[in-house]
Amino acid sequence: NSSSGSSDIKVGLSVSTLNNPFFVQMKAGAQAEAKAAGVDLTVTDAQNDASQQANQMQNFLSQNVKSIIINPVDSDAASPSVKSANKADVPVVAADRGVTRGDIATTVASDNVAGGKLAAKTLAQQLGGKGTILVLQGTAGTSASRERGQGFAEGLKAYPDIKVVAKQPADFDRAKGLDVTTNLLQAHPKITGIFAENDEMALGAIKALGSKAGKSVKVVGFDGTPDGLKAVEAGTLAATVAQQPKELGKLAVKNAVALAKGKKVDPMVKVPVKVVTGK
Amino acid sequence: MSTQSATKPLSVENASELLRMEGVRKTFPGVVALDGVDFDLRRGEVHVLLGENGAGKSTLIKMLSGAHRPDGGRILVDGSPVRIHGAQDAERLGIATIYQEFNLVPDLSVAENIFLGRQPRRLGLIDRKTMNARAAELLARVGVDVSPTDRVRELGIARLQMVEIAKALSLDARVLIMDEPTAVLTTEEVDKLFRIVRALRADGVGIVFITHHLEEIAALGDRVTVLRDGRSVTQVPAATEQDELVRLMVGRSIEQQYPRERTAPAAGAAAATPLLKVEGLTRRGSFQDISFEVRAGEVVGLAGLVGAGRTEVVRAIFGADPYDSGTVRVLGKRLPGRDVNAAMDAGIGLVPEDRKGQGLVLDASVHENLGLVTLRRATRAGLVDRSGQRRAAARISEQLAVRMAGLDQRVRTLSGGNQQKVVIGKWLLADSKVLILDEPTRGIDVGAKVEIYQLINELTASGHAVLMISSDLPEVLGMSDRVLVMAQGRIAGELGAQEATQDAVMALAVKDIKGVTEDVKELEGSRGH
Amino acid sequence: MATDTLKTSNAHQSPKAPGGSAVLRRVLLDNGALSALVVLVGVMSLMSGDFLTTQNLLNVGVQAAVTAILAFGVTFVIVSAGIDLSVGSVAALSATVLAWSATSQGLPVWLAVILAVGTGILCGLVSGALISFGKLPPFIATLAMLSIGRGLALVISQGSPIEIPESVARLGDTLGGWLPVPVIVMIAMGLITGAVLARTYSGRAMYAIGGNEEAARLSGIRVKRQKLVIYALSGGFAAIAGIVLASRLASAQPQAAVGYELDAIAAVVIGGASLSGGVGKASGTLIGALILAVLRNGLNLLSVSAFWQQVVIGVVIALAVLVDSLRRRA
Amino acid sequence: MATDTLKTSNAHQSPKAPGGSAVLRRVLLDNGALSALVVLVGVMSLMSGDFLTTQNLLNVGVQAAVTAILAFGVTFVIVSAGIDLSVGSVAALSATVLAWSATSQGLPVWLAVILAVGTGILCGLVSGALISFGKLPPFIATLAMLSIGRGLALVISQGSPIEIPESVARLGDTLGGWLPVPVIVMIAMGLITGAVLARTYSGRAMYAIGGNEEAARLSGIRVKRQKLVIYALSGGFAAIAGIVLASRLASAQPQAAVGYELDAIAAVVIGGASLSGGVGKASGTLIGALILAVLRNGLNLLSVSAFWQQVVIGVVIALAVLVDSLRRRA
Ligand SMILES: Nc1ncnc2c1ncn2[C@@H]1O[C@H](COP(=O)(O)OP(=O)(O)OP(=O)(O)O)[C@@H](O)[C@H]1O
Ligand SMILES: Nc1ncnc2c1ncn2[C@@H]1O[C@H](COP(=O)(O)OP(=O)(O)OP(=O)(O)O)[C@@H](O)[C@H]1O
Ligand SMILES: [Mg+2]
Ligand SMILES: [Mg+2]
Repeated sequence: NSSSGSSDIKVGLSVSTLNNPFFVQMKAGAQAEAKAAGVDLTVTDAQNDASQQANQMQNFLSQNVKSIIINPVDSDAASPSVKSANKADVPVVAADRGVTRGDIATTVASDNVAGGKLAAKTLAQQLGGKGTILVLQGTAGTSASRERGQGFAEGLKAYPDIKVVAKQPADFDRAKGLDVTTNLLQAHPKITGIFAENDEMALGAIKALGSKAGKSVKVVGFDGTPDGLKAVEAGTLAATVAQQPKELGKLAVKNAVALAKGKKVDPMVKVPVKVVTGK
Repeated sequence: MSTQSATKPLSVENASELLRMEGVRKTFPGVVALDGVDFDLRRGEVHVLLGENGAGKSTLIKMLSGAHRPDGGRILVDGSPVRIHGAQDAERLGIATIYQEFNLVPDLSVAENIFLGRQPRRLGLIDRKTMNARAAELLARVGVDVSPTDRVRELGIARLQMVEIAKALSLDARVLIMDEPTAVLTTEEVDKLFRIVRALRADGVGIVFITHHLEEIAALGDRVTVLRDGRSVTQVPAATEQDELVRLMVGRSIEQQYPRERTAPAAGAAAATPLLKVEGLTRRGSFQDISFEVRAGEVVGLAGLVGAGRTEVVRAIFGADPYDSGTVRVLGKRLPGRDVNAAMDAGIGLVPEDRKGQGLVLDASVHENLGLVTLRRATRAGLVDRSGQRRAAARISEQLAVRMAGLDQRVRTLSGGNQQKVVIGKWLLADSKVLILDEPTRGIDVGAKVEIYQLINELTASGHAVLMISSDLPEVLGMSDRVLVMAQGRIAGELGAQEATQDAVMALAVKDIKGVTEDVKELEGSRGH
Repeated sequence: MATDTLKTSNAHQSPKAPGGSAVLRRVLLDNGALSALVVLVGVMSLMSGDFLTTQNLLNVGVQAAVTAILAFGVTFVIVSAGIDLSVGSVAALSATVLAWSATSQGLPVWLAVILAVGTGILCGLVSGALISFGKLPPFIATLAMLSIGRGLALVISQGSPIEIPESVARLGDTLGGWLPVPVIVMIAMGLITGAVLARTYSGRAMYAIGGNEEAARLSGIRVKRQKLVIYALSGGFAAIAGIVLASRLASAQPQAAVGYELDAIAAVVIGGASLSGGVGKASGTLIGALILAVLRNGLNLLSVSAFWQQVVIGVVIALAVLVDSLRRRA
Repeated sequence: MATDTLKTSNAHQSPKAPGGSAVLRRVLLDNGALSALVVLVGVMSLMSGDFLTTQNLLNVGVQAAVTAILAFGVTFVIVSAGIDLSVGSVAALSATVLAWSATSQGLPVWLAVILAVGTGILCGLVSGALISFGKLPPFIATLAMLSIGRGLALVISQGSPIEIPESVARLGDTLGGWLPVPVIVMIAMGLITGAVLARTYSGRAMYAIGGNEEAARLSGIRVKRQKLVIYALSGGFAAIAGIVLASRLASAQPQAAVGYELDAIAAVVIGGASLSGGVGKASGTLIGALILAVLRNGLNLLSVSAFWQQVVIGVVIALAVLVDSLRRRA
């Protein structure tokens, strides 16, 4: 059936969560590409639950999909699922995050750790190399929070004059970002910068800062969501480390379709991250 | 310690003494329930505890069963002081208790309730076979027709009482405490119970017996201790005259136990409008072809044995349960089935037999409970007239002499008889045209009963009517203008006030109505589930 | 039913001592959780100098607002021996409806607000109907609504936040430059809750239904109809909480308020209500919500590490209620 | 007390109808949720050709396993009229302890497993003690434990997943190449649950406590001690569920099983238990867990859009229990 239209090619995409506009956009990119390529794309939402993702991977295999895109909830936890897909001879594309073990045909990702470093550098530049800052962490124990936090900490080592005065979790949530920042401002009214591990929390922080946002306090976010980009334009968000989720989704599907058709692909596809700043 | 030396001379030092309580005190927030009570029990006697509602009888026996701990005083068993801190302690001392309120688990089987916490085991696992067999024996001994595997939830209140008795017997105790076991039983069951109690007494068991039915005292008892306001006022032999017992208990004598004032003379009765007219009411497996009417100014009694279906008929009339066919009319207007509000709007009220399950919101105050039925009437533009409700509650509780710390006391902490007064009170406030009373005076002391009868008289005098179910036959006979007798889900006959005697009613109640046998079979078959 | 007579009995314990401290003691005894809150505030003030400032206390108020408003609605449900797991989702759905109809569909703001509150009430009515007429356990009916509400919020918004109109966003601001509107809304909703529970027919019916549903039915209370009212109220309150939340963020998030149902129920229970029904007060619920907010605020001020934070929250919740339960026995 | 004569009338309504189909009917009637499951499986088979294959049904079994094992533990709690919100967190904590002690600390695997199960039991004991001795409402005690367990899992793992030893990971595999071990564990735990509930002293005490705690106490059942047993069992089951979960993922995740408590409770309630206690069976719980698993599996197979999926899940859960409740009335 390689000759006739590819409409009977089924591809599965397991998204880690649609709780986050970033992945919603990734999904949108993937769906657009699938439509263009005329393949049947099934999207499932693992709701940030590794075992639900394992279930969905199993279900893809029952549906006889030709290839699978996994956007792992967790890189380790995805390994057994990938192995069973390998056993069933279904090629797997990893999107956004890698998978620790098992044969991944290609990984399409933008690097969270590198992004974190970039965020540190950007914030340092905005602050002129010195200042006191807050860090808003994502949900404790999630890989995104871990990797971005790690990258940021590493990146900050180059700037000894920047001090992190408080580091508190706000669960990637805008409302919590607002509350936590409000509280931290009581204890640390003099801060000059905030790094938030995603744009949602950054937008919450900006709300908490009010008129100070973008003036006396520089906020750097992560993801480059539409709302985030708008805030950058408005000058309240100093910068965001923009991944290109749509592009990421698109490339993942492109590769998955190629694999389904038996073509060879590069084992590593990098989607560039770029820092978006106002000026 | 008690200063009541009056009781001392009577409590002879006796080798056969099982148990003694000296100067026992218990206070609850706002109430002194027991204020230095002395009590003793001998082997092979039935010691009756007598007192008004709220006098402290139940509280006293709860000290023995481990449900409450005394604040002061001592308890001696076999002459040595003991501490009873829980049900286990009581069980070890050989004390078994039948509480005034049932303590059964609704979704467990009868057998399991009987052996609750003491189920026979084999290899560590529950041995159901043995348990059911032993339960069947006990049930046969108390003479109740329930199967060990029946779920308790499905039993009527009289059967629950019999299961409680079987449960207490299963302990083979030396001391058996019975708190108003006869309140919900009909004459027949009471006889069965008395036979059992006498046999136990002959075996040397000491029995503490609480009752508000004075005629039972002479029939069963040996000694009587009278409690008043948390104090033991005196101890007298059981053969004491009833009038004297009443005087000791209430502090005054009662002229007439059933002061029924018949408002409508026999001639006018026929002319009076039927307020309630029931025709051909039937629910398969429960009751068949029930027809009768209740006229203004009348008290109609509904008599019958346990399980005759009286409760089910009145619940159907009130709309609490569905029925299959037949009609219920109030003042000629037909009521829809299964609609409590329609029945209430038409002027019917029902005081249910199960006060805890159906009558009271136990954790709410006396005031809230009394105002429940009239809540809607007390509402203007969505807001409840709370002070008006409070005034009404204060009035009715005074009339019924509810013994309480105040209107804000939780109903759960009232004595059993006082709880019953609250159930009746809330319906008296509702001013229903036809008030149905199901076992209204269950657990109520003689003094308060008369008050309730007076209120019934006032109701009928003002043109209302009362339909009264009672297992207390003298009460039915004493208060009714007419008596309907039910047997096996049918009306077996009707008796006028003059012809209604104990024997006439009983003859109808045990009558095997022709054609009923099939229904009975059906009933039995359905019970298999 | 009402009057929490558990406490009545306590109130009788000191029949004398009419002095000055007696009043305070009475208040503390009367409202169990209050002592826990007082202790918590005391400890936080000692541990962090930033805690006991007017501004911070106002912040705590703002941060308690959404939980408190949700919890007020849930109080009706819990008093009547039900449970409502759907309030977080319903809040998100209502806010999404508001933003979508005003921003994407261009409806006038007042209409959008009515639509949003109507959505909340409708969700509540559906849960209520499933419970009274479908005889579903409240847990299941509202769990289903939790899932449905969240799903619909995602469907309507296509998974992305939607901006809300400027005029609604002003609800998240302050009045006169210092008094936060969410706090005012919270207090207003609290007063309404208190009045409904204590003074209205429906409120009294809630206590009766929660205390003994069968007795309530046989006393002529239309239990099914009242349950519709109860869940509709809860849904309406959830909608208002959702609007307040969205106004603070200036946007409606389909994934907002995830898991808030547990916070709301916890606030009600910490405030002295019983999940088996028949007891509960608006004042208790407010205190419960404040305890949770003080706790989170304090942990931020103290910069407790992210990993330990959850441990501390758990321990303090247990301790707070323990204080109450021990005090009640003492 | 009880007597609730409401239900009496139902039990008496279908006195006849013996015959052959009666057995099936009896089974369906006896186990309410079963009919809902049968209907659901039927619909799914019609709508998706991939559903009714051996492999897929085994998948459903595996996917139900963790929820079912958690739910078995929760069954004890719910039968005794309690609630346990902590099972998801305790599962994650136990798995983390296992992985940490075996992988990071180098303990022998058997010891690590004992340690993990011991952790679960300990968590249960703490909740149980708070409930029986501290008189905390079960909702609050286990909500606190939810928070504490999750926090400790994060602290121990420092927020990162930890690999689990190869020998434990094999638990996630199949026996003889086709029979998944999680399914075997699930069935074994189900049988244990059934036996405990029906045949042991503690099991019967659970029904008694749930049905009428006062009666249980006055009948000499040591209610406090039994509550410790009940919550310890729930904690132990949660630990086993955590180990099965980790074995499937080949790693212990501190953020695993978030929100599973609601699924577990839903499974128990869908299976016919009542949150007010006294009723519930292991078989019902298993069916409840299977209903949830079939639903999620089927929606994946049908490729329902992610946003609509939650709506559909909610609707089907409500319908499933509605079928049961209507059938019971018919
Ligand atoms: N737990 C409690 N809290 C507060 N008061 C209580 C409690 N238990 C009993 N009382 C009060 O103690 C008094 C004695 O009650 P008790 O139940 O012993 O009466 P009784 O003699 O058994 O009455 P009855 O004939 O009505 O059963 C009553 O005033 C009652 O309100
Ligand atoms: N032998 C039996 N075994 C089990 N349940 C029974 C039996 N007989 C009757 N019942 C059920 O018990 C319930 C009520 O019984 P109850 O003894 O109260 O009958 P009643 O005549 O309505 O009451 P009473 O005449 O004592 O006021 C009814 O639902 C009835 O169906
Ligand atoms: Mg009594
Ligand atoms: Mg009866």
